[in-house]
Amino acid sequence: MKKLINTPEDVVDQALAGMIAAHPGYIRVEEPNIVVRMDAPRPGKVGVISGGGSGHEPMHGGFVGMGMLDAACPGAVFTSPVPDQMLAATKAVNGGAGVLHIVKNYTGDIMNFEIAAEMARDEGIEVTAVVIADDVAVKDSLYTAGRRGVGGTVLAEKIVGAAAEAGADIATVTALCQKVQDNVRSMGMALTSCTVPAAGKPTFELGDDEMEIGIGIHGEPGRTRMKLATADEITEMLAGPILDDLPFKAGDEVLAFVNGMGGTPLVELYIVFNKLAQICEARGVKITRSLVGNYITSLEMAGCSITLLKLDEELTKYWDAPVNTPALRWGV
Amino acid sequence: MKKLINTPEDVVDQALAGMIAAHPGYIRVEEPNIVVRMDAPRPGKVGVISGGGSGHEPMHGGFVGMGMLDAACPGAVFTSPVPDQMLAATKAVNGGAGVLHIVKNYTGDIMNFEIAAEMARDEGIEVTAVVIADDVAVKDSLYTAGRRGVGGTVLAEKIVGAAAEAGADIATVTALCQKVQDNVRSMGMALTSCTVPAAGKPTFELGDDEMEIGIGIHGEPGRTRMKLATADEITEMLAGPILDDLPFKAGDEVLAFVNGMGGTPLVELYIVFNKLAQICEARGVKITRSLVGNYITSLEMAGCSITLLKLDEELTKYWDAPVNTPALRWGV
Amino acid sequence: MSTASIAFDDVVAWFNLAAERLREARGYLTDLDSAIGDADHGTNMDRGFQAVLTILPTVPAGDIAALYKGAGRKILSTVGGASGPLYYTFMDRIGKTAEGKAELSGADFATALEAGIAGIQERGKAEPGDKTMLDALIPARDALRAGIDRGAAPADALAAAVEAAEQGMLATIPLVARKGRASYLGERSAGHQDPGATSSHLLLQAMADTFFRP
Amino acid sequence: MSTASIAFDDVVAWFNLAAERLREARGYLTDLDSAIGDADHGTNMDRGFQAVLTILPTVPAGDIAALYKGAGRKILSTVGGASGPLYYTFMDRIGKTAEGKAELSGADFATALEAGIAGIQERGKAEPGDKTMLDALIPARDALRAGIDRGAAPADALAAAVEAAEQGMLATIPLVARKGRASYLGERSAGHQDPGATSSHLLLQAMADTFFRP
Ligand SMILES: Nc1ncnc2c1ncn2[C@@H]1O[C@H](COP(=O)(O)OP(=O)(O)O)[C@@H](O)[C@H]1O
Ligand SMILES: Nc1ncnc2c1ncn2[C@@H]1O[C@H](COP(=O)(O)OP(=O)(O)O)[C@@H](O)[C@H]1O
Ligand SMILES: [Mg+2]
Ligand SMILES: [Mg+2]
Ligand SMILES: [Mg+2]
Ligand SMILES: [Mg+2]
Repeated sequence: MKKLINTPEDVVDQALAGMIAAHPGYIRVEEPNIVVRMDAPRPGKVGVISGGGSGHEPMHGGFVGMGMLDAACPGAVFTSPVPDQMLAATKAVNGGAGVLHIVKNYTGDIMNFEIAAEMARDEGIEVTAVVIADDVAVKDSLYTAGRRGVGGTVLAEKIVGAAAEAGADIATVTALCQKVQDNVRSMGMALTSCTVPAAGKPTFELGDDEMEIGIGIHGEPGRTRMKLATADEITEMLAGPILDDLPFKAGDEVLAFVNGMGGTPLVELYIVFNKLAQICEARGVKITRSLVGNYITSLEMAGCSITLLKLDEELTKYWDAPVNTPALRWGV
Repeated sequence: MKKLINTPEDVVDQALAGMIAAHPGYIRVEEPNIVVRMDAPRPGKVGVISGGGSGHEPMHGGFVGMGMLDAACPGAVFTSPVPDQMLAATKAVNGGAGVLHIVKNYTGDIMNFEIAAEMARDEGIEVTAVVIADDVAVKDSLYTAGRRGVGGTVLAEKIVGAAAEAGADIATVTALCQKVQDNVRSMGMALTSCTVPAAGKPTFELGDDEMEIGIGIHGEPGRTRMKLATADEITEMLAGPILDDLPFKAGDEVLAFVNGMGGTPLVELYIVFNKLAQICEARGVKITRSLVGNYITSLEMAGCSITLLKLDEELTKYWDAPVNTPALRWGV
Repeated sequence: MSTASIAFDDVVAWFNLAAERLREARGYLTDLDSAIGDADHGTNMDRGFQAVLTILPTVPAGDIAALYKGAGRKILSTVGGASGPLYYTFMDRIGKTAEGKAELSGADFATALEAGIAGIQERGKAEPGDKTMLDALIPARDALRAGIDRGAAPADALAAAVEAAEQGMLATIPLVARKGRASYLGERSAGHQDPGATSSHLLLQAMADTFFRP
Repeated sequence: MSTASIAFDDVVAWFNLAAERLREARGYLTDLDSAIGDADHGTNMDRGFQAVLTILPTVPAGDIAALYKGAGRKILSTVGGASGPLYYTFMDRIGKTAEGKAELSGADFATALEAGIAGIQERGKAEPGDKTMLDALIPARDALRAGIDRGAAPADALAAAVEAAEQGMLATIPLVARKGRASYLGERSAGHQDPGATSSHLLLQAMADTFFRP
């Protein structure tokens, strides 16, 4: 295992300490390991929090700040955080207008957030939750855990954070988050596995000429393993199911998000974006906003994911609104 | 070789096409493969251009835009661009106030830029050049090629771009660039090699328990190969020589830049930043600005570099000034 | 220690033994989770049970209910993931059935286990056959209840329960997961043993090694 | 073709052969550059000489100077890196010495090579022993001049030059680089053959195989 770490046990703590040291104006860390916006709680503003296992940086801690999250709860690497964190975060950002939990659809995240929400409600805080489940690689069904929450989470946090910043009430903010979820679809692939620090070896082994299609963000193997293909072919394999699923139709305006899994350089992500733009154009789907880079990662995994969000005026407006976080910043 | 590419030959062209597709408002591509700021040339504004081999994305193309570069010349992967590109870029951004070439200190870059500058002068354009050579891993000497230009280049482009945007004249902009060069020092290391697409195999082989200290950004082997160490030890090995070289002294204010080489996730860079902050604090060096992320990369190499820039009021002001490029954006 | 009932010290001994065994099995559980999950189940369980060890001395001697509930709360706040809330609920429900009791008879224990498992089902909404910890726990629960109802010695009933858990654990191998992270793999989840069923079997085995001993 | 002088068609033949050999040697040159550089020398040279092939038909037949200068200009605008400007300068200077000449005698050729190499030195400011292409070129230049001055047949003088280039190329192996990218390695650059010296040797070998042949 080759990593810039000290010991597996202190990865999360030291990375958090480094984050705070690098962005002293934006965020503070509170017990039990939560990242809180410097000026939280803001009276009258709906609080927006999220959380999940670590190893997906900059998500979620890097999205704490003006116009996005009020707090983030980082768990151990790939392990959903514990209710104590979500409860503390909920209390830390509660400005009296309620708190929205943005939850990625994993059994662990769901259960821990549920327990935290119950605890917070017991303390008199109004809590709503929206579950992001945008990964089309996973077949959806009443009888399974359902789709994973992946790239759509980043877009939801940005858009919902902007609405909360603008003063929208908890019902509006919650409905908006659900609207993002209803209009966003993603799919990912891996060229290499990642290595969980505490495990010390790659989660899965891939041949030199193999790749995994339909992976999540926790190094879990994908739906299918196949021979390595070209960037264009891979982009087709990801974009096709995404476009068909919603479905995205000719005339739709979309935000196109090409995300790196952590070990893939930007130059490759742009090659994917190039093909994605061609595919969208061929279908008459118009890319009006875009995001390219490492935003929701899986440690040092090489690979990418594609996320498309169908935009309307409201979503576009909140996407464009100012944001000032360690990882996303514009308009200020 | 596992990469999200189509063929090695079209990596640069397709990545550029993807970049343009993703950031249509910022940049345009002109023959022969140069990235130009959308609104260039701006009459009366000093033009600032840079360039170098591809494979270091987002540098330089991702730094084209308001408050930073007016144009970038991407060469083949790890190969400095050709004078035709620099000449075309110089002409494309010439607003009549002269053009500064920011050149990284590599034999190829130097010679190609020199030839281009001669050609541009022949066409009546005032051209100055500043050579960035900030890599303390390389012993400096009159009889060698001297130090490489690495992380300091990013900071120079931002700061100098802000001055040019603010209307500084060519002499001022050039002197400011030299001032950055005089006050910036860097050093890098690698946990893995990178693979040049056209070469098809790793540039060097590293054992599972080995690392290279003092690498550049072209997959060139470093000064020493040693057993893998902890993030803290590695940070010491990089920060020590940097701090001693300028030297940075107690009371100095610095911009601390922890850069990923392309294959290292953000979570690890923050662990390095954490230690760097401790080292600086122990020496009385005050980090007043910071940058953490993948900004000057070496394809998918795992590893990092550290850059420290001694700040004064002028440098701080231009660092903080608005910038609006695909890769760096704030204040607007 | 008694062959007829479980005392406070037996439960303390169980937590100690379980923590020890989980530490040993840490790599194995994580390997199982690598194949069909995210390579953290061993780390999660180890972290949680090590944390439980720290609270054992703080529980008022004799209060079995407080012991289970306190351990559950500690698991909840240190494990995370899917297994954290599930094993928390398991412990918490067991604790509730033990309230007011200084010792647990064989029948009490069967009832406690039933309550704990019902809690897991309520929390996680999984069914038998979904390839989860329930596939080890439910057969164990049924074997224990059958033994106790038949009038078997509690130790024998528990031994049969462990045996049933082991069968259930092994029976997860061919299953296609419908719940938890392994469900994302679809058909590819078949052929691998469920990590949670494995840790559940380990916990039951540790019970057999500490409860109802002469 | 003539054993006494180099004609326009010989130079065309040389560019063709050099391009062919560089394509074959592409992987080898890049491997050498991997060891002490950035793994692109083979790709760079191949790209440049393939581009040169495209302009050969456009040069007015008989104009050797235009041929060398045009090829140099093409190399400049397609190779990049350190080798691009250096080989450009080499070709451009050779072209300049050839101006007004329909053929190059052995002595003309020696002069041309001297001018080309002087150009490389001016451009790159390297000295012999710095572990660069000069370490192959300079011994070759000296051997050629000595042969011509001694009255040897041009083909023999050129063969001796190629031999000297080969020795010079091999002699770069133990050297510690002081110029170019390999210099960053310091002592670690010793033990590896310089890629530029290798491509220079290849170009000279291709000359011997096309110039002054019966
Ligand atoms: N809904 C559920 N009901 C019961 N057990 C479950 C459920 N979901 C997951 N599990 C169990 O949890 C185990 C995984 O635990 P762990 O790896 O610690 O959490 P995570 O899946 O969040 O990484 C699985 O092997 C399975 O036995
Ligand atoms: N200053 C110099 N003078 C002469 N030759 C040089 C000089 N610098 C580098 N070279 C030659 O260039 C070769 C490398 O060429 P190439 O790999 O194409 O360019 P780069 O080093 O820019 O990647 C070296 O092997 C060396 O022979
Ligand atoms: Mg997990
Ligand atoms: Mg090069
Ligand atoms: Mg797991
Ligand atoms: Mg090279």
